Amino acid sequence: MLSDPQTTSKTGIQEGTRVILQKSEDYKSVIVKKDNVIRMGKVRFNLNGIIGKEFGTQLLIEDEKLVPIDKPTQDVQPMDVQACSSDRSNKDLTESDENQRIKQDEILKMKEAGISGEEIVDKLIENSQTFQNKTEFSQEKYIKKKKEKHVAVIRVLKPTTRLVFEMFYRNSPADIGYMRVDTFSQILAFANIIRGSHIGIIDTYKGLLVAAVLDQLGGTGAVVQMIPDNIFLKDCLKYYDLSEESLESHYHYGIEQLGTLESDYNKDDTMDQSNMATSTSSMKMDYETPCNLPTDDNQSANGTDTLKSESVESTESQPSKRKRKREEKKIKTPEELEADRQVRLKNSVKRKKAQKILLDKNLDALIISSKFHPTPLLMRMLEFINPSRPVVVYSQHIEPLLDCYMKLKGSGKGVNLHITETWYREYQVLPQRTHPVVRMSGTGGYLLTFTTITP
Amino acid sequence: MLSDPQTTSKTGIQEGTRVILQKSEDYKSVIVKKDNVIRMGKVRFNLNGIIGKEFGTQLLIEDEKLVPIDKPTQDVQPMDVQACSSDRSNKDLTESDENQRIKQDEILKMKEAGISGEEIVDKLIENSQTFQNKTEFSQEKYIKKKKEKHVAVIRVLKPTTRLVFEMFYRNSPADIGYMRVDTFSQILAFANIIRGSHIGIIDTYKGLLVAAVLDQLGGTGAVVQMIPDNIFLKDCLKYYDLSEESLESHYHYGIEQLGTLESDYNKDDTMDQSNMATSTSSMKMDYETPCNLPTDDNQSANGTDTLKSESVESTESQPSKRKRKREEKKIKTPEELEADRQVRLKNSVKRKKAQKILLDKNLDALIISSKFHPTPLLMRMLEFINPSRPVVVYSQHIEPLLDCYMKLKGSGKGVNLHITETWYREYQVLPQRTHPVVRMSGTGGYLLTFTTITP
Amino acid sequence: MSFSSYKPNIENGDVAILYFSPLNITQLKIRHGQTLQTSYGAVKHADLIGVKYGSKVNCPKGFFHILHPTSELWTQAVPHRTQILYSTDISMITFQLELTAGSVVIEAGTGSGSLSHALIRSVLPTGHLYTFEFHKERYEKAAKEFEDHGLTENVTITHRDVLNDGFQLEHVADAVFLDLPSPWSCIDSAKQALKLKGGRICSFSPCIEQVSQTCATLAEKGFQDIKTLECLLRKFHVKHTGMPKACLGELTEVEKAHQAKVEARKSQATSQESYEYVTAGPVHDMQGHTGFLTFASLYSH
Amino acid sequence: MSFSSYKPNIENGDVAILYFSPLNITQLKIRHGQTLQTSYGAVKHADLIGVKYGSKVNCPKGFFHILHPTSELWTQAVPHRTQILYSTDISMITFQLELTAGSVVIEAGTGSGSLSHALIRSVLPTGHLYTFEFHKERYEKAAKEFEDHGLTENVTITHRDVLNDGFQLEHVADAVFLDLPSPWSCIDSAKQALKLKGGRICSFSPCIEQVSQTCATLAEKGFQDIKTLECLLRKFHVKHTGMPKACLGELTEVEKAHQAKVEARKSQATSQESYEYVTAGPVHDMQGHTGFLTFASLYSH
Repeated sequence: MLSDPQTTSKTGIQEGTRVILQKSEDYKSVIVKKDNVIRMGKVRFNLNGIIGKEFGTQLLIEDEKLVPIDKPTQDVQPMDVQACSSDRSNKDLTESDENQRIKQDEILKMKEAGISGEEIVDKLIENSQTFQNKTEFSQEKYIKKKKEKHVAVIRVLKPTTRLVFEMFYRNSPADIGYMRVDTFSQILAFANIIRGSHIGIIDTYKGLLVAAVLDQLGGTGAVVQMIPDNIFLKDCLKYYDLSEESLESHYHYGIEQLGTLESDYNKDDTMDQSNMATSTSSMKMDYETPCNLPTDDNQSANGTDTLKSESVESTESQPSKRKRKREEKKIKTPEELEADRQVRLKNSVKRKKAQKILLDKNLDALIISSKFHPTPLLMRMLEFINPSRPVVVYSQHIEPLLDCYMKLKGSGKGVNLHITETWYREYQVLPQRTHPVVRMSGTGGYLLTFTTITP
Repeated sequence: MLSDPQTTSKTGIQEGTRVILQKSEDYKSVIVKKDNVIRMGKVRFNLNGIIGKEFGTQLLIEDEKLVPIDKPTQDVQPMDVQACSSDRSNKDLTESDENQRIKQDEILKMKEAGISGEEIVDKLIENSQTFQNKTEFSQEKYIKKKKEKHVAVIRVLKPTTRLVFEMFYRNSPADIGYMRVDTFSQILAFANIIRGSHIGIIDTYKGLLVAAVLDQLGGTGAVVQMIPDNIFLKDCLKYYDLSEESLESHYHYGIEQLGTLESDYNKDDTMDQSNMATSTSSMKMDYETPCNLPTDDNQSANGTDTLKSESVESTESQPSKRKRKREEKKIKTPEELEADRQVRLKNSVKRKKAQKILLDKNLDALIISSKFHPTPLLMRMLEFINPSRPVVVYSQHIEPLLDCYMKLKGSGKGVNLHITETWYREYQVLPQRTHPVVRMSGTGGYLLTFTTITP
Repeated sequence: MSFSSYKPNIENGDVAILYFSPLNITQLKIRHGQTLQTSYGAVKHADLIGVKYGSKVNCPKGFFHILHPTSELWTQAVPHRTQILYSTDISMITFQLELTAGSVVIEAGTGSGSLSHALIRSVLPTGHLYTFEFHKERYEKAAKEFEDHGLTENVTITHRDVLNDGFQLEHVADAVFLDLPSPWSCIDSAKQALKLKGGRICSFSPCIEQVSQTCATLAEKGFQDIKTLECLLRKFHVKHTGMPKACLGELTEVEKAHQAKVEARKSQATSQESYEYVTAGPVHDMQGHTGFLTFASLYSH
Repeated sequence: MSFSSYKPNIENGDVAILYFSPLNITQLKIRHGQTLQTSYGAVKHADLIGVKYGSKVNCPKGFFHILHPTSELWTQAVPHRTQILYSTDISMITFQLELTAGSVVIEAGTGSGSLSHALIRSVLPTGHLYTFEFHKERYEKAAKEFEDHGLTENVTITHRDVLNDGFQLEHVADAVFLDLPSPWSCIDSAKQALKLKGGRICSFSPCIEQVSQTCATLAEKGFQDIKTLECLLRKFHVKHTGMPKACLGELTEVEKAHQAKVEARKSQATSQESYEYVTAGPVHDMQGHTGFLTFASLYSH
């Protein structure tokens, strides 16, 4: 995934590296920075212990610090407390918290006294009045539960599409249109993302699909992100460690500007630039309410992205970020104005390339996943795609896809039309306690898929 | 289920008894009759061997006869041939039927020579060139497959709602609106069928729900079958062994006659009778195409029911059925005319009772499952039900229920409204080969359920 | 007797269902002189007596509907003493066990009595439920409930550990239901309890290993037609909703004056047209597993 | 090279997909001089050369569409030599294995090569697939296919029984996929094949007992984040349909003349009004189980 080798070299993870912290089934994306204090669930800790470590390292949270673990332990897996019938066989247990002699304030005191989580769990077991009468399974469950609460272990992971998706899905599923991992992976597979191809995407759900496709393309080809109603979302890009080439292969174009596509393309650059600046500045940057994702990047705190740099990642990791931000409010220096001009120029070149792909009707795939009615978007965008190419439309509800399907069927512009949903289920696999997970997602959304044909 | 004890007495099953024959997962409903030849799948046999046996008896089909089995064997369970990965490990097997030295015509000759199915299977194993190289599981599968083909065992079962439903679902699911067993059982449970209560049912799917509810009521209370557009379906009744009391508690009334309910009820009987006769004779008896159910009852061959006897069962089991049928075409004798008059009289009394229940708005549950648009039927029928009673509407598609839901919600006539579907899955549970069954039903239909309230 | 037959009006001593919302359904034993505290304020039981079932009851700060109890509503309102069986599984169990008027059925364990009520309903008026619970407190509470609900004639509840001590019933039952941690150790006793002409059995187990062992034991003990299945309820949330229509920029296919174009863009960009539809979207958070249901037949033995 | 990059027109030697209907999709190796026999009549390969992918091709008695191959279309058109993996599982596998440009991935066994094509696509242009097949005939056919599809640079297929002889690869792979009858016996070898910085593993097993043993072995060998899941495809059948409206008899609330009433009934009884709707009804017959997918991570070892 990562193309820069220094972060995986012998020296390990350095300051400025984007990592994902995993604590049980909780994920958080952060940029490693000395003395930066992070909160995950109920625990707080600084990131100093990560510096110099390899990806995949497990660390223990003790006294707000990350310390190495003596022996690697199996990650605490969340275990189903209710499902096993054996639980019901705890004949004479009455359901109550009164069975524990150590009270909550005593636990707090122990923690303050620096007693380790492992020791606290041991003490809790000793002082449980019911532990000895529990079945073997219940004992194990009890220990797991207590460990999850008191023994905080995190793992430092390299950001991948899988982990970023997992993080979004767990923390703010509404922000990604309740799209589930099975649906997401189906979209990516069906779109047939071959290196070097041009993928058209309409994505108003945090740009998660944009980021994933850019990652898949590995800096080749192009993602042409089509912007509906000036809503330009690419939130997700910053959670990746995408290479400069990948970020360079990200293009965007306003859907409402499709009408003037040819004239815009043929216009001279100076005109175009000023024009661009206008249309860019009028863009609403984030359509949805600020995303409540667990990140400690200050820049994401206001929930909006800025267009001025395509490479959010590198900007963010500057230690002078806060300072720069403060300066933005002041009048720009000549150097800053020159930098702005450079950015506009680069954008203009990229804009021409996007226009060319569209003018040539040279998209190789089309993915639509947005809060807008998909039928008009789909029918409009079909003008810009090659024949014999895959198209995927995602919708949280089936009804809009039905509308799409009927319109498309009538138009004769595609074959192999399917409306599908996938059914996704996770299992707890443990000796004598194997069963489907007790809570599941009732829906992961619906897909309309088809292949374009020659007109 | 059966209220008449003679069929389960020491003398066992007698001629005229309705039974269900089970052969693996194939079901067939027949009336036991000497020398009657039945076909199930590829085998034919007469029923003589059943007479005198107890319900639950297993019999072997040999030479078109049913013969007792020496030792009771575990029923041949259909086993999944494809699913187990072990199957793929048959390294050097090429898929072909050439591995069997005994050819099809030789098997036929053996059968003609009276060699038993068990012996044929043994010979097939001996002469398989690949059997010895197969994995243990594959060997077991091979034997099961061959046994299913050559060793035909049937079981004689007492008709129950479960078995009748299973038979319909396996053989003609379209006839019962693709309703699946989980959906069916949900309807029966939700309708809260307490003995003595009045259950209103609209059922154009073979009357399967009517039969099941009559069975549950056990001869108490009433089923008021509401007839839409003169489509009176009660096909399923004949597959049951319902008692006379149960059949007597079956009432019906035309929905389009609801407008004249009060005047019809207050009219004198003579008028009503002639009226009845007219309306009865104009009824379309079976709306759907003839049901392809495996039954050897000649009466069902034409796919229609007759109204003239409420007790189809007893009529059918007359040995003189064919003869009687021929006679029907002739001019009726005075005795027959008198019998007709008696039937009409009885129907008139029953009709009054149904009218009374409706006039008193005294239904205790309402079940709608038909090919008609449910919204108008539901809103109309709500006038005739008590408050605080369950209502269930079945539909193969969700859209009609959505329409119902919106209309109902607007009317404020119910609480606890839910649209649901159930997800049903069967498992193959075998040592080292446990997994969900490979084929499943994608849909069992949708339900709208709610509780009525006082206006 | 309101569980076994319908009555029009609420009487003193009745158990009624209070329906506040789909997720807030409770039960109430009506006792003259007592007062019910709800989040909408207090209601005197006396004011409920004589009221028609299905009526809307006004509280000081809101209202609820008072409903006639049914097994299904009871399941939604029952005080949970253990993890309970819900209506989806319950309906499958009563159906597959082929219960009907007069059937005799055995249940172990009673738990919160959620299934017990449905079993009793299915065998009324002449049938009987023998139910066993080894947890003392649950046993007592369930016994009290059967009494409150006027069901004592049709149910016998016993405080016993059937895994060790069996049912101690000989050839009386048409059906047996097991919800036990090791159902296989009870199958001999279940077989003895089933009528000589045979009957049906059901075992509920959350884990697949239990199912395997149960199926193996059932086959070994001569049970036939062994079938394991699972059913899950998927609820739909019905709503009228809409999606905005994005501006497509289709107006200006040919070149136009620059000024006019900018104007057009601005007005289009704020287009508020919308596509409206009624949807039945599946509810996101659903119960993904309750347990596996294994059914089997025993033929005359 | 049509599997690894798009081309506009059909050339001699290409493998193309022929789309007749959703249930009738086949593949064709274009060879100048040959003739294709379809149920709609014969078509000369020569007539297809130069045609644009996505075109409608007329046959004597009908038509089909000739499509550019993709992994998904290939899965629908692939000649089955074994039970194959379908796109729903495949997309989950490639996603969860975190394959990207340049990844090295191992697959055992190759089977019909349905998954292999998707794995190769995910690691192009610089990555590599090592795939193992112990069945001689299948091995040969798959090797031929990779050649036909111009994929040989990115795939190495080996005829070997990896359960006994292992992968014989040392710390080269980013991901390993196992579809074997006893995957647990291969996990040591898989661990050895995974890069020292770690990687992802997936095991596909149809039966839960295999899954249990695999999960236990994975945990024992130090794999983390072990997750077992299942995903199924549910297709919808879209159609415009209708339900007749039954006559409700609401016209005559008050008494009317007898004759008029009978007339009214007759005319109502034949009312043909209908409620029309577009529905996406789930398809009845669906694949209920393919296999369980178990994923796990190995961290630097």
